[in-house]
Amino acid sequence: MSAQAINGGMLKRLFLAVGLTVTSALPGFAASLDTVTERGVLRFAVYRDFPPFSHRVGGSLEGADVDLAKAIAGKMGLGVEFMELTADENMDDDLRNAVWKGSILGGGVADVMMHVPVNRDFAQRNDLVVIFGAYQRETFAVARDPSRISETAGFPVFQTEKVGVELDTVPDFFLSGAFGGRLRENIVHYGTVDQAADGLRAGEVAAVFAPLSQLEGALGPDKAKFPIGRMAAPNLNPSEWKIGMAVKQDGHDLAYRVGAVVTELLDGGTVKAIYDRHGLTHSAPAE
Amino acid sequence: MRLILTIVLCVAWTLPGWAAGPTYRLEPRRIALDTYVFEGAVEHFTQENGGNILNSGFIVTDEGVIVIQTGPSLRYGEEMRAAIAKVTGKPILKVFVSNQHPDYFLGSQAFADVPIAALPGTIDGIRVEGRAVTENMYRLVGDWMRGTDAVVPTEAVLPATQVYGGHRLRLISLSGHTPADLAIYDETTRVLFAGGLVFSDRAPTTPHADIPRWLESLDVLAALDVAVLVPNHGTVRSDGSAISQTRDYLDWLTAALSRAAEGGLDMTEAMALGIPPRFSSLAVVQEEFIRSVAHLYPKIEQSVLIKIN
Amino acid sequence: MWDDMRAVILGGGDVVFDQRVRVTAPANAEDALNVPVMVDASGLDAEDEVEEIVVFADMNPIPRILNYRPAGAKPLIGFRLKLQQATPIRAAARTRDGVWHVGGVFVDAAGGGCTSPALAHSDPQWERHLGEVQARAWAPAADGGVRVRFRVRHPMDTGLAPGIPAFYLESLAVRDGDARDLGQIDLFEPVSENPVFTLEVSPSAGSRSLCLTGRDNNGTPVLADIPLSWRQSALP
Amino acid sequence: MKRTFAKIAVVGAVAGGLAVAAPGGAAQAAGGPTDQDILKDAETPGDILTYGMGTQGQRHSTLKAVNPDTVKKLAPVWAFSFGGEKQRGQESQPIVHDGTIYVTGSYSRLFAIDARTGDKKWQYDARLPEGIMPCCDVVNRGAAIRGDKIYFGTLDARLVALNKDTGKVVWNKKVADYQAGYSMTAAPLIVDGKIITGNSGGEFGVVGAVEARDAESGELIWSRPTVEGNMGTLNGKESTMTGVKNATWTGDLWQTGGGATWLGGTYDPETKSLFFGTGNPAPWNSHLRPGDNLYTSSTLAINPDNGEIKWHFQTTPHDGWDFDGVNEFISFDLKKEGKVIKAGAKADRNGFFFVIDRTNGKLLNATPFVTETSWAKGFDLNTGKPIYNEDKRPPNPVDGGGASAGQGKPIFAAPSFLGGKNWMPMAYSPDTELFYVPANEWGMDIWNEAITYKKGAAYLGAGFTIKPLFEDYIGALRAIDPKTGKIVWEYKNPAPLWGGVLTTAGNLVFTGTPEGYLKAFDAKTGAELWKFNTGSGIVGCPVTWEMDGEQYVSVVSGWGGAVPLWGGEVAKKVKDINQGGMLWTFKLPKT
Repeated sequence: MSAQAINGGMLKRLFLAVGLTVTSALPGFAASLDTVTERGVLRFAVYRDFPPFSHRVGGSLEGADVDLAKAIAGKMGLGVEFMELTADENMDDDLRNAVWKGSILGGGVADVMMHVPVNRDFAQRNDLVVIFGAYQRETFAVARDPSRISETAGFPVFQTEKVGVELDTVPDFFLSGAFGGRLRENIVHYGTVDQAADGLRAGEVAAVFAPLSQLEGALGPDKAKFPIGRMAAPNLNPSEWKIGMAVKQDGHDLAYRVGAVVTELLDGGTVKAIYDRHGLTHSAPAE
Repeated sequence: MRLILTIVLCVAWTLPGWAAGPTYRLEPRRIALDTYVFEGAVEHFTQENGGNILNSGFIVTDEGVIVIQTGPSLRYGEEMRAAIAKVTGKPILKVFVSNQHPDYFLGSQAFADVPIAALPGTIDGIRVEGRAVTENMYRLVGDWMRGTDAVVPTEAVLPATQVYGGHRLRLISLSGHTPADLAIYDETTRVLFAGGLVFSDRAPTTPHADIPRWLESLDVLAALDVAVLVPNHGTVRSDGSAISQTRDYLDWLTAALSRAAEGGLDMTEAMALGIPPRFSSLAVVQEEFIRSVAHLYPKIEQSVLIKIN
Repeated sequence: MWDDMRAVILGGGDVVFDQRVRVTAPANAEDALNVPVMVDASGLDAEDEVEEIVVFADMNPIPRILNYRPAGAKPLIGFRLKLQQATPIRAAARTRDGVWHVGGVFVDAAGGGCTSPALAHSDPQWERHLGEVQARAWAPAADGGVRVRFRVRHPMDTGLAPGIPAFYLESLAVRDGDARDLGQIDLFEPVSENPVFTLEVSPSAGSRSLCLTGRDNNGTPVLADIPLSWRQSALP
Repeated sequence: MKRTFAKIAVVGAVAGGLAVAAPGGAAQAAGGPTDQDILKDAETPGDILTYGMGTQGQRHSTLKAVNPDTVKKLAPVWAFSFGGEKQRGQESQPIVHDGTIYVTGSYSRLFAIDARTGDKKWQYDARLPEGIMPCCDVVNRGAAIRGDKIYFGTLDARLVALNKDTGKVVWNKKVADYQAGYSMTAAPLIVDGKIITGNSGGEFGVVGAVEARDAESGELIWSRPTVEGNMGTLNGKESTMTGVKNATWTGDLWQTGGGATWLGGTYDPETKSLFFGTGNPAPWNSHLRPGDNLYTSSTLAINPDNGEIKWHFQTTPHDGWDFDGVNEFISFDLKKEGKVIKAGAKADRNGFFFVIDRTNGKLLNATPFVTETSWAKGFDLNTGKPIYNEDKRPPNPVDGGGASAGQGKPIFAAPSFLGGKNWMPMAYSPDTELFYVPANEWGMDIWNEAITYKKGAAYLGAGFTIKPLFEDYIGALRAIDPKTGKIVWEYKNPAPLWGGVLTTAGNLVFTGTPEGYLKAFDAKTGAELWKFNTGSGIVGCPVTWEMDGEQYVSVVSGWGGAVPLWGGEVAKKVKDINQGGMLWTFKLPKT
């Protein structure tokens, strides 16, 4: 080992950096299973600043989606790379930015995008991608301050108690319209579920209504103080949805392979273990 | 160093007949029962030595041959295989690669028909950096590399003791010289192939080093009952003295650099520090020390500068 | 080459090669993105005061590296730079009589230092840490100089990598507790990412800290107080 | 030099000693434009100091050398490439001062170019962080100049002041958090030593604001949120509340109500009013926010000294169609029945051309400038309110009727959310007394829905599909008589118009097309007199000025903007247009 090693190290850095630039100049850098295997690295798109699934902790990328991506790549004997994705206006745009065209700002595309809803209408609308590999069933839940809201209370309690929601989400919509709009004055809108959880901790609201995983992630150890449960919500639509992955439309072989790996990881309990590690409830998506 | 290389490279292009290709003239040396080593030069990679600076080896077991490291090039791997065939007619059973540095694995193409085993961290490293490292070897040693491509090991090694034709090989997963360092201890003959962790009469190199972990790995090796120690570079020894020599140097290196940073020295000043006479017998110590400052000082220096805004 | 350099970088003024301007750097750039260099012109001090030191690398695509005006400091500066290829690294120290005293050293490099994007480009976090400072000052040595070292977080993009505009710290200045100017550095693109500097300054006796200010070519300010801890603890 | 003397003469004659007393004496010492120069920009054809060619935004030049008789000979003198790989939408209007053109480019770049030769003097490239997410391409619409500084906004929501001669940064202020979705693409406006900007933000959780900063230091002087209930600031302290809390918003939605002022504003020195348009309210589904939702989708008249709102006019109360009402409000003298009324006009996203008394905000007239305005029958001139077609409001998804559960019934609405007119500024000619409006004919299927997704979580949103109304054209440049609202002439263009308009005393109207042409029309008749293909689509704003006794015309070329990102059916019509990034400059050959 001599002069080579450092050159190797340095070259690696140049190589990676230049690689980024090159991919950014080539928008359609989609990868089939063969090219991914040849390259030896699977590139995942995960959302930027999206706890508890993909977010930076002291500079390093962490979260359930990140760990699941690593587990998938590991199972396939591939290295793993991440592309952090800033959420656009909606997921149709995110699919474009992540896997089939790339952002107008450059950065190229990823092989696989995490955290994509698996839904027939959504998939039909986005015919430039393949959506597959559901790994989680997401539902809505209520985290409550037990001193203000009892375990048995239903949504009518928000005629007198304040409830936090993330702006413009289904919980917001549901509560704004429920009971003839009678809850509307008690809805407190937050920019994110994390901020709503802070509002719950600070006593600004007596409860937060949000997707279960995001609630669990936002409350962390405070789950003990603010129990999370379901409230009967007729007409809540959707009340649950599946989360999976997406690849570019010409990557069917990659989707099959990754899909098979995800099934193995689900059956072997790896996905549940990852969710447990992040303090999240894993609900296997029923077929 | 690189200046010299560049000159040599220019000369090489003008030599007629060079393209016919040089030879490493590999001669196996028997160091213990069934156990052979190809000893490399105690030098940097050069056009003259063709990258042959490593101690590779093999063990002839009843079932077949276990190869340890495949050398810096396809040519090396092929010559190695031919030299093994002269010693024994037994088939090659398996190849072990100890870390991701190029002289350990670039001969693997010659063994493409057998399982090539390495630690998962080594496999990752070769996968990510293999191509760039190979290209760089072409720059450094030139025509010796003809036809060489990086081969990613095909089998992940787990720490375990495995029996191959009467030899009990203990596969030890360590790290510190690189992110994954495989040491192989033959319990049957008490021969230790130390991988990249032990340097004998040669200054250690540090480009991928994590020295605290390296020192812990040396503790593990020191606890073994070793009859013959095959270091990655330098003299094969019949005791563990190379381990303590490597440790002594790494201890001094980290202490000296921490002291330098604590005393406010600039990197150039740290590079000018005196090396204690007890290390003067180590080959290429002056060059390696300066390189180590470049590798290690930025991080050490950061640890003594206080965040103030 | 030298004549061109001289005209462009030093402009007018007499130029002499002078061994008292000592430039120290390793003969080989182990990491072409971080080649350590120290310039020490204090050998000239006995004769004449050094007003400015200009550091440049003849063969770099951007030859200018930095200018240092040590108004209240020893004419000494340590830092790191990016090299594109093997090149002389020179320092010219201008004494009060207007004469440039030039010293230098040859550094071999593998290439790639300047046109590769700074590593920060692959770190999506660079913007959040921009302008952060780590620093320390050491109690005066026998000659009374206070050694100070500081590191400023900055990508120092050269603008030579495709798609990434030049983005670099362009000035840093150290003042003492009386707001007296001790040293000013003009930086150019080849200074390394997250640069680290070594200076030897002479703050006033009452100074309890040094003030580091600066900014980059996009106008982002740098501001940090470097405590002179031995003086702070000595005071009630 | 000649121009400078002319300027001094003008200032001396018109403003007397005022310029000396104005703030920014230092700026004058540095030789650049003064506050007085900026206010008089429309009268001085030797320079272009403001976005809008005058703070009122009329985009009218007094130059006559290029006219219907001579325009056929108009030819390029030079073209300047913005270079690099960053050839995206170029929506900029050049600034011209003292022989230098300052023009902004995509990806937050600013170029200083020698107006005579096309040589680059300097270039500034903002280093943009990863993770910015501008909604509608990486555009910039122009710079502002005052004293020795040139100013522009960046995609990471910063305002940058550069030395106009060297391009060195003087200061750089973060005006909003790009990580919360803010960016800055509009040209800043300078009034009395203050640099006045709006904000642009993502659709979620943002409140619009107008802000004034000291042009020398960049320090904030006042801010005025555009949604009722939010507090303004003045000199670092809270000033007054915008509107009355909860008067037209329920619950706490006023905290996140939208109303972004992303297109900047104009200024009328006669009434001393800033005019800023405000964006649509959030959330999209109007059924969740009963009430007028003031002051979204409105025009606000603001006192430049303290940021107080003088009056407002809401062009789309209770917006349910994403009719982002940011369009420019242009001051002009309305000569009607022998009287001169201080009026202003706005061609709104919602398809109506409004004429408003700019002294008090009273509606004088509102007429459609596109063929279909399905959402309203018209406006009641007494109340200033629209007469809605309630069946054309996208229904509440709770009532069902959509393609799947949770989806509201789709309806067809026109104009589309891209607007009868989008950002591209119209022009007014005091000679013809006509407005020239770059309009587009398109509608949309729109529905509210629960199951759209954001970050993989289920969100409430709206779905759109844009549809051209006619086979043969989308874009239409229309000359509108503000006295009657009648369309006097129109030019139809196959692709949607997305660039600004210029008019001159030489009886010409200039505008660019996505097909790449810069075109000149007879201002009175609409006859097309001249065209030149610039090689990429034009979505910038043409300007004209005089130098060395000759009249010059400049325009940036470079296809992009929101259409190719959003357009649905429309995008198919424009998908073959090549990208670019050039500043073209034309003049007549010397005789």
